Amino acid sequence: MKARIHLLLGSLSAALVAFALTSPRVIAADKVDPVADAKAFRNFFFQKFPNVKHEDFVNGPYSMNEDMKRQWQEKEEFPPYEFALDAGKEMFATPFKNGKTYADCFPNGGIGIRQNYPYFDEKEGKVVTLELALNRCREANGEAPYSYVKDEMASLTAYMAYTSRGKLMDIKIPDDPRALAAFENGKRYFYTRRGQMNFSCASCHVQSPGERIRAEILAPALGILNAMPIYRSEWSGMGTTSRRFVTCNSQTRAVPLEPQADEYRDVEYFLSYVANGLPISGPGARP
Amino acid sequence: MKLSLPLAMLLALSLAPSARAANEADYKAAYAAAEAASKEAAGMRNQWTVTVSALAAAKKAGDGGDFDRAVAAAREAEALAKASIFQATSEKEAWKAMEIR
Amino acid sequence: MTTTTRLHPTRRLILQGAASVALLGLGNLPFAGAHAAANDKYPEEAFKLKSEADAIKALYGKTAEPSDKVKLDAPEIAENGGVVPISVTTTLDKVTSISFLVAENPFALAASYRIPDGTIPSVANRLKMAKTTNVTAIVEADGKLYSATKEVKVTVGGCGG
Amino acid sequence: MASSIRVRATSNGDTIEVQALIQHPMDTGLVKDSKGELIPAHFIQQLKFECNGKDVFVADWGTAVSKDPYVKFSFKGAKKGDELKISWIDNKGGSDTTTAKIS
Repeated sequence: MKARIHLLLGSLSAALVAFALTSPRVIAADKVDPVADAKAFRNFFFQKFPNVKHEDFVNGPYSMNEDMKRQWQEKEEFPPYEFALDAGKEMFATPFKNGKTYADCFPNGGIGIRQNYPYFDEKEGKVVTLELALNRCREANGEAPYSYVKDEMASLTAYMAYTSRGKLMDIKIPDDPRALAAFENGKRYFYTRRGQMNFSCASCHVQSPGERIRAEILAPALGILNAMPIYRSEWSGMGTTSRRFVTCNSQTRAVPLEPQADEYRDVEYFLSYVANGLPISGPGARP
Repeated sequence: MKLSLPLAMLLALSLAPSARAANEADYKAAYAAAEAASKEAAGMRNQWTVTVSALAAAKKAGDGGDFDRAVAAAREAEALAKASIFQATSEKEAWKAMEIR
Repeated sequence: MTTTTRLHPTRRLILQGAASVALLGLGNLPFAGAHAAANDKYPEEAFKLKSEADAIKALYGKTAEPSDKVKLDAPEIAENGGVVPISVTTTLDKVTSISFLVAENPFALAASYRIPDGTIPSVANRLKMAKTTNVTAIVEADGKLYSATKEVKVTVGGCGG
Repeated sequence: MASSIRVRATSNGDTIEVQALIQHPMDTGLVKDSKGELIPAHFIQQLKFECNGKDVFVADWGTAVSKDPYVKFSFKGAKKGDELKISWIDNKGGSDTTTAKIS
C-alpha cells in the first residue's frame, strides 16, 4: 500500500515538473556538437544566475545561498577534508611493494593534472576517469585496487585535486566518433529520468538549482564536479564522484550501477567537458 | 508523452487480487511473472529500488507461507518493474525535451 | 535486502538515535563509567543533565541574565545538524568561562571553556544539534553570568529514497 | 601515524590566534550502527592548550561536539617561535598530545 502512494507521489511530481525548455537554437540533424552544447549549457546558467560570478559556480550550493556560503567559508578555514588530504599526500609518496609510486603512472608525476581527467582513451575507446587510472596504476604494480567510493580512493583523489586547485578544467574530445558517442551517451544519461521519483540529474540540477529539496540547497549542474572529491557532513566522511552518483541514484529510488559503469564515466565526461574553463576547487566540503 | 506514464502505472496496479485465499501455486505464478519483469527492467539498466524490495517482501512472505501477502507483494513488484520498463522506453526519446540547446 | 536502509547516511541514524533516547525519557543515564579521570574539574555531572537550567546551575551555581554585550553567531538554518558552526565573542572583561548549550539536545550542555586571564573572551566551535532549537552562549564575567540566545533551524538533510 | 591534532597558531601584534582540528569520532552513545546496536559513547572530554608553562585555554566537551572537532580562540602573552602544547583525553582513557610553534 505504502509503495503505491509513493508511486502516485512520484508520477504526480513528475507531471508537475514537466515542462519543455525553450531551445534558443534549433539544430537540424541530431549531429553531436560538444562545442555548441557546452556553450549553450554555460549560457543557460550565466543567464539564469546573472549575479553569480562564473568561477563561483564550482562552489555548488554555496554559489546559490549567502547564509550557506558563510557557513562554508567558516568550515573552509580548517576544512574537514584536511585529514584525507594529508593521508592522500602520504599515500601518494609511499612506494608500492615493487618500489614504484603513483608518480610513475601519471604525466607530470601526477601533480597538477586533475583538470585533464576524465580523458578519452583512444586505445581502449572509452572514457578513463582519475579513479580508474589510479586503480589501474595499482594493479599494474601488483597492488590490490581500492574501493571506488571512499576512503583511500577519496584521499588519493583529494590530494591530486588539491595539486590542481585553481587550474581551469581542460577536458578534450578527440576527433574520434567513439569519443563523440561517449559524450552524447553522457548527455543522454544526464537528461534521462529514472527511479520511481522519475527524476533525471537535470530535474534537480538544471530546473531548480538554488532551491531546496527537503533540507538541501540544490547545486547548479555547471561545474558540479569541479570540487570532487568532497567531504559531506551528511556522510561525515569523504566521497568520490562515484559515491555521489550512486547515492543520487538511490535517492530517486533507482538501483545504482557499478561505481565505474560506462554510463557514470560518460556522464562525468559530459559534465566535466561543459565545465571547461571553470577552476578546479577540489577537494570540497559540502553539507 | 509524460502524462501517459502515470496512467500506465495506475493501470498496471489496478489488478484486482483474487477473491479466494491465494495458494502456493498462485504465489509461484505471481512471483515468476514479477521476477521476469524485474529481470527485464534490470536488463535495461533501469531497475527501481522499490521493485527489489517488493520482490524481496514477496519471497519472504512466500517462504513464510503467507501466500495472500506474497501474491500481493509479487503483483506490486511486477507493476513497479513494468512501470520502470515503460519509463526506460519512453525516456529513450523524451529526454531531448529537457536538453539545454 | 532493502537497499535504501543500507545506504542511510549515518547522520540519519544519529537523529533516529537521539529521538529514541528522548522517547525512552532516560534521565541522567550514567555514561560508560568515565574511568579515565579527565583530570581536575571536568564537570561530569553538568554534562549528564538533560535540561539547560539544571546544567547551568550544576556548572556555575547561579542563573544568567541576557546581555547584549554577548555576541552569539550561529546560522539561521544549519546546513547540517551534525556540524553547526557556532561562535561567541564579548566585550565584557574579567571573563573566566564561556559555555554553549543546545536546549533540546538529549543533554543540553554541549561545551564549556575555561578562559584564563590573558586569553581573549571569544570562542568558535562546531556543535551537533538534534533538531531546531535555541542555542545559548553563557559568559561568566567577574563572577556574574551573562547570556545570549538564538534559534537555529535544523532540518533532516538528504532526500531519503 | 601522524598526530590526530592539526594546529595553526599565528601571531599578529601581541595576539596569537589558534585554530585546532582533531581527528576523533566523538560518538554520542545514542547512535545505532547498521546492525541496530548502540555504538558506545566515545568522545573527547578535555582539551588543554599550554604555552610557556601556563594553561591558555581549557575545553570541557560533551557529546554534542561535532565529529573531527574544531575550536578557535586567541590569547595574549606569547610571541612568534614560542611553543604551544596541546593535549586531549577522552572518556575511554584515550589521549594524544602534540606541540606547535607559533608562526
